[in-house]
Amino acid sequence: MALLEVRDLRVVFQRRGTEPFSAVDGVSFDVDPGQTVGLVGESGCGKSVTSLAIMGLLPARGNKVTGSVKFEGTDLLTLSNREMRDRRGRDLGMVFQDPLSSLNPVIPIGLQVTEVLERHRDMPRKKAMVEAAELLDKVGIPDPTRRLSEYPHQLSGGMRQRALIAIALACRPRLLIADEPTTALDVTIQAQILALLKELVQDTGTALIMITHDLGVVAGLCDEVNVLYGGRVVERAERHELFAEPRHPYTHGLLASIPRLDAARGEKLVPIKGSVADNIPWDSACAFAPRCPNALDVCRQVTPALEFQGQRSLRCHNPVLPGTPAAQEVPA
Amino acid sequence: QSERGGDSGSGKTGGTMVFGAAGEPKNFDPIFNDDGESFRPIRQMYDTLITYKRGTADLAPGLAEKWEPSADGKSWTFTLRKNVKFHDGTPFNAAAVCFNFDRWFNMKGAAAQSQMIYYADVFSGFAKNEGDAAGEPLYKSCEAKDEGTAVLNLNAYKGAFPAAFGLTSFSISSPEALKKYDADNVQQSGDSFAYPAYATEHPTGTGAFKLEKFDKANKTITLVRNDDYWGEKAKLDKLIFKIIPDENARKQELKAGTIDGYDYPNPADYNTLKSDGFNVTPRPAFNILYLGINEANTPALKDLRVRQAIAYAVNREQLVKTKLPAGAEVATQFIPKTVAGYADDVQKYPHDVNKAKELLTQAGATGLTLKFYVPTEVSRPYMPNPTEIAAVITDDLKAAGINVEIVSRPWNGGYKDDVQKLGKHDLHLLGWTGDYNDAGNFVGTFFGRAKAEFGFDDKALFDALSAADAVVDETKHADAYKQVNRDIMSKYLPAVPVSHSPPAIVVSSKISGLVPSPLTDERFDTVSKG
Amino acid sequence: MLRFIVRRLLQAIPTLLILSMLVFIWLRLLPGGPSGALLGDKATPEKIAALNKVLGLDQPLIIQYFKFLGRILSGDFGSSLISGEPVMAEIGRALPATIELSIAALLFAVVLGIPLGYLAASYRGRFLDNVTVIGTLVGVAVPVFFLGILLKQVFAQELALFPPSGRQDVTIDPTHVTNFAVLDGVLTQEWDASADALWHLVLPAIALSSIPLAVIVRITRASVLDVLNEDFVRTANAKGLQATIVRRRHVLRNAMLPVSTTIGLQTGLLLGGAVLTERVFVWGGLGSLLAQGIERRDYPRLQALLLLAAVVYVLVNLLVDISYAIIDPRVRTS
Amino acid sequence: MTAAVEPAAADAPVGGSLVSVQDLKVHFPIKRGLIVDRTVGHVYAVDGVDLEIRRGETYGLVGESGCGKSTLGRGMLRLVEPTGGKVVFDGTDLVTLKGESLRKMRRRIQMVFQDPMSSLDPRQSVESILVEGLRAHGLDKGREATGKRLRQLLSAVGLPSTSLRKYPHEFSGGQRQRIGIARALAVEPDLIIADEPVSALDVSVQAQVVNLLEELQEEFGLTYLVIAHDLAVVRHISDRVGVMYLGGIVEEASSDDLYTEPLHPYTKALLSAIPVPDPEVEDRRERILLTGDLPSPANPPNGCRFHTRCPWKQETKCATDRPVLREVRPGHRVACHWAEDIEAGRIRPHEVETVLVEESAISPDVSLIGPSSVGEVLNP
Amino acid sequence: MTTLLNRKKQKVDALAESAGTSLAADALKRMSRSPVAIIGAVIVLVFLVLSVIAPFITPKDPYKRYEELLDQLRPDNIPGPMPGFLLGSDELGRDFFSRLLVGAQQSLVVGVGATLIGLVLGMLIGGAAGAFGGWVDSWLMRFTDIMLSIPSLLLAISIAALASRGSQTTVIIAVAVTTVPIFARLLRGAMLAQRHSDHVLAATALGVKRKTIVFRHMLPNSLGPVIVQATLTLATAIIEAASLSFLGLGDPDPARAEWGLMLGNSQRYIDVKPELAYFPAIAIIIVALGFTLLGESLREALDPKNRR
Ligand SMILES: Nc1ncnc2c1ncn2[C@@H]1O[C@H](COP(=O)(O)OP(=O)(O)OP(=O)(O)O)[C@@H](O)[C@H]1O
Ligand SMILES: Nc1ncnc2c1ncn2[C@@H]1O[C@H](COP(=O)(O)OP(=O)(O)OP(=O)(O)O)[C@@H](O)[C@H]1O
Ligand SMILES: [Mg+2]
Ligand SMILES: [Mg+2]
Ligand code: NI
Repeated sequence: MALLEVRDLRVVFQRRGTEPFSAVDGVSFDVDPGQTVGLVGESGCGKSVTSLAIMGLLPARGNKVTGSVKFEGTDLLTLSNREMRDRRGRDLGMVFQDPLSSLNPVIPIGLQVTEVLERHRDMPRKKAMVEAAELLDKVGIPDPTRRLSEYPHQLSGGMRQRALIAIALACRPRLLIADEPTTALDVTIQAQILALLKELVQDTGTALIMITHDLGVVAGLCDEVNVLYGGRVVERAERHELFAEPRHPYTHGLLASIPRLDAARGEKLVPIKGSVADNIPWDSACAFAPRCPNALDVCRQVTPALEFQGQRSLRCHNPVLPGTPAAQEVPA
Repeated sequence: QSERGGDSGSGKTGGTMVFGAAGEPKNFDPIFNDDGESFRPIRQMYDTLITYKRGTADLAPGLAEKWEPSADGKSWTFTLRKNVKFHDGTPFNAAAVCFNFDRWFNMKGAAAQSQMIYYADVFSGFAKNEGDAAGEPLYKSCEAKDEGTAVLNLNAYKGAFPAAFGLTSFSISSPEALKKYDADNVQQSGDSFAYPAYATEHPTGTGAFKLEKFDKANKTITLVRNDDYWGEKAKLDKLIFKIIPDENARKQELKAGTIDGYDYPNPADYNTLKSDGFNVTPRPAFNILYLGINEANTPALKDLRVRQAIAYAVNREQLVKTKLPAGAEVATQFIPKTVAGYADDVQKYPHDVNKAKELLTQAGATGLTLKFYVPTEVSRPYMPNPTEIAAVITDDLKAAGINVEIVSRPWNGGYKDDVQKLGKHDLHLLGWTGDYNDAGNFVGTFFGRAKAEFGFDDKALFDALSAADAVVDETKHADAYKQVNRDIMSKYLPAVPVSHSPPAIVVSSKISGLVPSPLTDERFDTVSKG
Repeated sequence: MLRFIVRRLLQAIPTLLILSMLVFIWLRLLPGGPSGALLGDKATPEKIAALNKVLGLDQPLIIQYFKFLGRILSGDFGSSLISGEPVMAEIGRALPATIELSIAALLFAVVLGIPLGYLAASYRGRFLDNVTVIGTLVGVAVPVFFLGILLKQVFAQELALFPPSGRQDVTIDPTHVTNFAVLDGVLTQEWDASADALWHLVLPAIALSSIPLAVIVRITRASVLDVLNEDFVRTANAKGLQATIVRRRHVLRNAMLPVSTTIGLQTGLLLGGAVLTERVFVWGGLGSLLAQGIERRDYPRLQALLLLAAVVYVLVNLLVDISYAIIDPRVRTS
Repeated sequence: MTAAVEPAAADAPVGGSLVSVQDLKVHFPIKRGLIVDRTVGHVYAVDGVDLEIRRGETYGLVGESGCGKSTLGRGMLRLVEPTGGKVVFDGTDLVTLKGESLRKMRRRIQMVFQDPMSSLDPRQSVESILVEGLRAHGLDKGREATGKRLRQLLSAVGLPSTSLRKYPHEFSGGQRQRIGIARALAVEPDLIIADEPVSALDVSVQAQVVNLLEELQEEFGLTYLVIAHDLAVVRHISDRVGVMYLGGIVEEASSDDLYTEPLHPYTKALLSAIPVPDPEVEDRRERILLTGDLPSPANPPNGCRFHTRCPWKQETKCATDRPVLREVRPGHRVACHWAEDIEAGRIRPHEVETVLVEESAISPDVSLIGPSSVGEVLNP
Repeated sequence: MTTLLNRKKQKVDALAESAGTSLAADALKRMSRSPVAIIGAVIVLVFLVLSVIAPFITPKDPYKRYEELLDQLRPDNIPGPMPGFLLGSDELGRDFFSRLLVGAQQSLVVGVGATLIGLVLGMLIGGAAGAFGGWVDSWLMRFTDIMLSIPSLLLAISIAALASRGSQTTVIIAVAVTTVPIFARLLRGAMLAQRHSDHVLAATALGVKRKTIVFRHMLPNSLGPVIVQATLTLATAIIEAASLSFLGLGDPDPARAEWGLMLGNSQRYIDVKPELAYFPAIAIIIVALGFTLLGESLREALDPKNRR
């Protein structure tokens, strides 16, 4: 049994006076201990909502979550608020994207680290402080004891993100969700943080869900990659396989539209036409059909199912054939 | 003997009365004051040589049992009451009286002189006029003939006497206390005055009450009974004046029982107060409200017919009935009935729109537009609510075909300047409360000389008034003024007398013995609370 | 911090100087004047002119101003034209009254306002929230004086639960130490005086607190809602912290930033409301001094009062900033 | 692939210098003080930059956040006032221009901004956004001509002509960026400075815009200065690339040179840090992980600005002398004392002690003035 | 890869999804869904309509003193409802009901007048400060600081009291002056923010003239908060005018029917006929509430945070 089994997770947002909107539309995936699973996709495809649903952190009202999220066999969605609070921080850790806004600006870093230790590991404040200093040291913050009494704004972006990681890892959670942990950081800092995450996962055996829209990050970090489009997984594969042979036209298009450092210069980028705004609902069609170069008539009439093809899952009527270069010119 | 305590016997002795005052006293030295709020506590602590019969403006013996003018009226002999002591225990005698007169006359310092409004007015000037205080002094000398006889010598006769000797400003202070507390030392600090300890903390008179303290934080003036009072002792142990500037609040405090009475209840509340069991007592009206006319700016107003038209146009009967307190009367002339010199047979101007229109047409003054200056932020005994009165008058004038442009000015914020100094107006509202029973105090003040307020310069009228004032014999004095009043109403009509309104005083049913005075000269020694 | 305080105080000086000049000139350019008021009913133009001369009011404005400035710099604000008392003594007596009233009103507003605002935010969009929001809007729309009159009419006149006006009953003969009536009672152990003063304080404080209460409720609500949407609250929840800790440590503390500013500003504005409340409840504070001063053109008093208002404004702003720095470390370090 | 971006096969007139930036400095004063604000220091946002852009080429500028790229771009346009240096555009020093002549000159240099939404006035329709520039430079020649020109512009950037009546918020991010580009094109500029033109866009849309920029260059013979922190994009689009670090250019070379043979340690680190969407590459890659963070531009380190984080830092020179940009190879300039030694492998990288970076040290005086009016209080 | 800020992007996309023509239309649509806005709008609308048609629908002449009423009018007795006079007499024997109706118009004049004057002056100051910046800005802000340092009612009181003539104009000016610094600061803040915004930079880079930038870009985009403030100021202006009247500093013209004035004048008769105070007070409260509700919902609608 996997550590985390997400099955048919659906999140529907419904506000007064607006159409219900499925941000996550039946997502299923597994995470094993020690495994790093990537969730990638364009902005708005439901990555964050998925992670928040797992953590039970979606806004209290205005949404409906269905499906199941089994963590070691317990369905997290059925737990009460209080039971969830016991698990969060202890079993489930999360690192958010923007390191400045994710830390409380008016409380010293120390307290923000120790409060989770006090909460879940029943440590007295003194002992927690020592532990916190060790944690900060572990994530590579120099002079940790001094930093404990400082406030978030006194740290640089990279440090803040490290502090957040330290908080998330304080109780050695078995599952860590990192929701775009490096988007607000510079490349050189990003590299530091990614290296850190990788190292920590390897050392502690924590399962990691890495959420990002940066395929490069995924390529370096994840064991398995889920590509999301419009709230559904459209392709899942082991990373080598996925990058070597993207089968879904969306994955394919995504890879083709990114300028690559390692590619020869002069290759023209092949954008996916249109934008996310052109999505259609998954109800009775493929949501990607309007933008898909491979779209057939059936794509606009039948919702494709997620089919398992060995190690890979694919949701497409007309997948890209293996070996097809990303060469179709798109009309301007 | 004394007239005091006429209705004594009723009510218990002792207790504390709390009276709601409308404003703070400036200080407690009688000579430096001129306003009712200051005078109210002063009157309880001081006596004057001559006083007024309770409830009237008639003269009565005060510290002087008798007073006698010389034949030319230039010298007054006072026979003083015996065994009278000031609050500080020093004796009251002729020397003390003369000390007071001398003090006033010799007052030094422009600051001090500028504060002695009534003295400067009545006695015209000082030994050495400082600042701009001008005038030939009336005072010549004061002789203490013996312990009990003081003779005051004047440089000229003045019709205001003897009534003016009753003015509260001329209360007699203890010479010792005056000296001890540096009473004359009025300091000017910046653009304001600082009064000496005598005026602020140690007023020392002969009155039925003594000052205990003035709690400025809680705005209360506490007086206690003077057990050495020469007359009948006060019945109350304590008399507290609580300063409540807001009229409505005074009413509510009375209703809540936290005060026992207050001055100048709003005429609108008479009814409710009465039905709540309070005694609302109007004072005899001793004032006059007039609609002033300035002849200087609009030529048409120089025409008597136009002024008469205005008089006919104003429905004074209705105004008095609907807007002025019960007991108010339409004024037929510029002095109240009780003042010697009042003439019954003056020309009257009953409400008559047609006549007004007719007169206007005759004068060729149709389509006249007049600037009507109205004071705001003020309430006077003779005009409880000037803007409402102005509204009614405006309406009436319009009905007679006179256009009116209301110009309102705050009382202290330009109204008096504009009207009295600059004469910017055509019409205005003003009035007067008499200081003492003398026609000259009314008409003489109004029309005795050329003023920007009325904008006319009629030597005949001025002469007539000063001649009347100069008549020494009482009856002839009164007759002279009667004639002047007749002339004013028929020949001059420099303004339209509107009304005499009785300002009232209200007390709870527990209070008895308070006699309202037309001069607002109430003395609380007869009051008892039961 | 000290540097900052000194800096702010120094910065206020030119503002106050300019203000003093404006106030001075403006008062004197306006018609009417203290002389007329001083002389009362019997004033004649001649007497007024004479008094003006005595008072030096006939001198050129510039000379008057420099004299005035000289006096002020030597700490002399002059004496009131009305009472003859040094203005500073008057203010020394009236200020505690106003402060007492303001503190009571503010306490009432804060103690009631913050929990109410928090409650409304937590029940966002529900009945309680709607009632609170509409209630606060009404609170702002009711003129203070009318509320005061209404309170008096109902609680003092009809129900006779509270005294209608004043600070203390006349039967109480309190000893004045600080002129804070409640405090003085405690200091001198005249407990009845204290109790009576408190009793008198209730209605005016409620009337005066209506606007600050409404504003504090609304700001608290908005601020809490804002903070609830902040990422760090999500982080706190992701840590699994108890709801109470999240609420207290993370939400409320951050939400207090704008609230503290508001409280400070409302303190500054209370002076305006106090004029009305003091009028209605005959409260012998700055408002009464001001009203009377205006009516009688009491220059020295008005000058001192307006300068005082400006000083209060500066101080209140300073306090706000300091409180800000206490709550928010980001401000502290700069 | 288009010819314009491949200088080898250049058919566009790549030629003489169009802009030459000489020792450009933009320092922002940090003000603080009692009563009167004194300048207590400066943010050395751009501190002595030399660069030359040739006619028809695309010059890419990369560097981490805060290193001064945008400020350099803005300084060139005089949107911020340069503290010193020269910007010689087509023979005229822009820094000396004033008033009307500056305004006229602006026609020839245009800017495309990072955030496509905020750079468009939300209250103006696309039409008035586009016409504005024409009008400002007297290019508005009658209704008809202008209408035609607008449609031309729109079709050049791939928008339907119905867009004219619409407002910016009715477009998607990519479309808005196209409007921004059309606005720049409208006045027929010679040089377009594109400040992070794609960083706010989704990857798929990013490709569209990148392609568009390339096509336009080809069509109109434009010269670009493209600012971006995404090295892959910069490499793709540029002929030559400059790498900025803390207010100065540390390396400049042709696009291919730079990526194949980075000489400056910082460039090396930067290149090795970029994640590549290819697991094979990622697995093989050896990273040069820098320690520590970017020092504050208000308090830049002495000597070589990079020495605090440089794994190749040497005992001498690095901490004391600021290296100048020197031509190590034809067309390849680098500001490192030891570039040759590093390249030859004479110097090995070593551990770097992390230096604390105080973020707050540079924060400009936080305004302590709260809301100061009833309105502001009543209306939070 | 791109280190773009996710948030910004989300906002951008959310906007791309929303359809509509202009921002104003957008805001209106959102307001039409809010019950608070609708209540506010209805109140304000009724008030506006009333203030226009009131003079034509009054059952009696609001300025005439009627004999029927005068017959019973005494200082301590003001006639209550009687045939033809729905609410009876006012303190001078005029038809109270008609005056209440007409009062809407005068109250509007006071509210709008004060707000307009404050708005114009405030915008001149704030606009100049925001457009020029630099020393102009610092001096103008010093000036508004001084104005702000006196509590608004205090300022209004002193102006009203010390102004030479008591009149409606004085009241309007007194109230207006207190709003000047608010508008000035608001506009200045918004304009300064605009100064550094990308679209202003873009216009500068285009070589658009400074004047055009100020008037076509900075000003229109800064007006949102000012409009909101204006709505709220309308409410406070009416209340403050009433406060001045209460303090006896209002417009003394007894003929004029204005709610604040009526409320102020009625204080003398609070025991005789409390309706004289209650009705105008309630009218003021309702109208102030209406404007406040409208302003608040307008603010919410214009707030980009609430868009979606
Ligand atoms: N609280 C909410 N209420 C309504 N809609 C929401 C809410 N949160 C998210 N959504 C919508 O759900 C969709 C998915 O959002 P999500 O945040 O999961 O995207 P994402 O994949 O994380 O994108 P990004 O890369 O921009 O972070 C979006 O269209 C978003 O607008
Ligand atoms: N107006 C200004 N006042 C003060 N400092 C400024 C100003 N503008 C920019 N800076 C500072 O100058 C430095 C360089 O800023 P700049 O915007 O040019 O960086 P950048 O390279 O464009 O960064 P990014 O990639 O984040 O856009 C930064 O430290 C920034 O804080
Ligand atoms: Mg996300
Ligand atoms: Mg930038
Ligand atoms: Ni190309």
